[in-house]
Amino acid sequence: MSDGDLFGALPERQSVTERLAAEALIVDVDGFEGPLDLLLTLSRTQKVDLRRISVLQLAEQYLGFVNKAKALRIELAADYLVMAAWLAYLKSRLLLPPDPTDDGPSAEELAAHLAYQLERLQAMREAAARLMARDQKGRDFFARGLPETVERARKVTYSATLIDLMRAYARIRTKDEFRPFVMDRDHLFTMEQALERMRGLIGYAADWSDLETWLPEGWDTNPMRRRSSLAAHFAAILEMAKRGQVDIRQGETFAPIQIRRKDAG
Amino acid sequence: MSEPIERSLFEAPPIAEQERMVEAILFASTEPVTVAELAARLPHGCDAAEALAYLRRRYEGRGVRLVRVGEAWAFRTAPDLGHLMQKEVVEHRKLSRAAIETLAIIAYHQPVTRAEIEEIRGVALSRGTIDQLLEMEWIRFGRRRMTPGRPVTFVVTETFLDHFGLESARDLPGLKDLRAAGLLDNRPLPGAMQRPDEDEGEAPDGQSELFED
Amino acid sequence: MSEPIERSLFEAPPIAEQERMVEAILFASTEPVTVAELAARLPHGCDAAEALAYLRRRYEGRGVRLVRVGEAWAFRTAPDLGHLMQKEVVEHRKLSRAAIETLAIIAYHQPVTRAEIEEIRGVALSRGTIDQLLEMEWIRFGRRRMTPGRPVTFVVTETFLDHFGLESARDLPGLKDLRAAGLLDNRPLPGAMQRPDEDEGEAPDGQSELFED
Repeated sequence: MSDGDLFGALPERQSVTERLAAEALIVDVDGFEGPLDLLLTLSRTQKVDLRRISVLQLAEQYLGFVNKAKALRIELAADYLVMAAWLAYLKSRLLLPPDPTDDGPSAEELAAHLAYQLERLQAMREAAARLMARDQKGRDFFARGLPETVERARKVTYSATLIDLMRAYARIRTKDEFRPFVMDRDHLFTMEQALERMRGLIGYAADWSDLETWLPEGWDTNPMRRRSSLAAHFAAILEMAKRGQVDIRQGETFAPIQIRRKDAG
Repeated sequence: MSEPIERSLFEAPPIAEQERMVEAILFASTEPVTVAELAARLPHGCDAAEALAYLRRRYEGRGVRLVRVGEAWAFRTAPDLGHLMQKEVVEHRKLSRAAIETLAIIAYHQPVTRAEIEEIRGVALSRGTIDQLLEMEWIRFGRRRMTPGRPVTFVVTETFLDHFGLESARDLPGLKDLRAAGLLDNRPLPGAMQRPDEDEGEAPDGQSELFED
Repeated sequence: MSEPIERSLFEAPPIAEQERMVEAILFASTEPVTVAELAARLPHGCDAAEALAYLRRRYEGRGVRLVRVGEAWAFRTAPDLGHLMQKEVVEHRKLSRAAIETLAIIAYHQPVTRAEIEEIRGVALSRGTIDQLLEMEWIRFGRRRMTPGRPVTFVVTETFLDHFGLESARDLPGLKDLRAAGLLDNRPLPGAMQRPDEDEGEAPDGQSELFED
């Protein structure tokens, strides 16, 4: 692509401050919320109304940015690269004479749409700022601090929010999907395993005995396995205590935890 | 109301403005406010006691009165209007986990039978749970299922939709939406896409109708 | 104030008395109260809307104002006195820039789908953003869009209106200008799936419904 044309020459005329700004952008690439946000920031250097923005120039600014980032070995997220590819395509379409056999949208239409997207994003940013600048409840104006209730005809209402409802449903529908995240399953004893195991063994715990004596074989020497199995068994006996299957006691803080079977009836 | 004579020598606002300030403070405060506290919160040079006196007079005979509670002041509804407050005396409680789960299942799977609810939750349904939801008018009986035993089904009501700000039960977000909103842990990332069977799979009949997208 | 002319033929109390009643009910409640609820609580034959109009006028310029929030009404302190209320200020979780932009997009483009929000921001919505706004009850699920996939939509809530002191979503600042400038259109990329005649016309379903008057 020749740089000799009118648009291509423009970036060359960037002032030093603009160039510094462009470099600052590179360092700050994490600060951008996606390629459109970056394009919007770059477009500001053109110092014109967004409706009169040169999309060609903008495309070149963006491609320049991506190249610099590459030179600095900054890894750009895929969506930045997708945008770069699209802008490179758009740039070539804008520079070449239109192909009469192509019945898709014209390069100008595509450019206009990009300008529209930028304008819309900018407009939403401003709208957001105006919204947040409004007087807000709990900050600028206030509701009644002492709502009154009269002690009469008391009625209990139960409330729940949609979030509660959805969480509940999510919980039910995915309870089988949840699994603890572990790097090394060899050293992990799950509560379910412990519960399963203790259920079978608890019948033998007629008298008080230390929980630690109930850990499975091979799980009481290696510190990591010991910790995991102890935690799992502890959780398991809590669950069993809740169900009334077992009693738990501890003489004092940090003393051994003891368990005993709870006799039915 | 303007009382230029009352203007303080300092830069205190006019008494009418002080009255407005006291009005706002007393209104927003979560407990009765003493004159000393008012004075501390008003701009320098204000006369809290005088502003209070004006304010009290202004509310005489209104639906709300300025009353003294010990050493402090607060707005209270006029005693003769107490009968209007009856609806206000509701005690809010969170629904139990069993109730909310049951409700969610009915909402997502309706019409659904008791046995189906129990199957999905994996535990027996206590009688009180259904009764409670019926009493709240969040669920009602639907059509009987045309299967052996002709069990009754449950569906959600208009009251339910109203409470949860939904226009119809069809607008309840699906699992995919829940995942997208971050309400669901989706460790196997776009799980909905990769393993559709897990999402829609074992859903009973009514569900497919709801989630078929 | 006495308006004997206003006496209803039924046994409704005089309008001045109705005004007192509405005043008491609204004063007692932290949350906005709908006109329908007011009507239900007032004695038979009362005109809640008229009483509200009188009451609103009475509180003009006071330290407390009567404001409309969607279909409901509430007393709120005058915003110019916010500085006196430091004690009452509730610390809000600070919203991220992404959350604020998402909120604005939902407010101005509602009902809007997740894909549309992402299209406008040019970036995928991170998990938790929608979740946070839902949890604050500033947005809720709207009707599903009747397009392939039937995506859920998001709209803002009365809690949102209440928080930002808006009477309705139509009063969003700059809404008219944005619409006139075509910046609220759902305009897809030229040549993308949608047919061009779909861009021109109206806003997506429901949008018209919400904003049309």
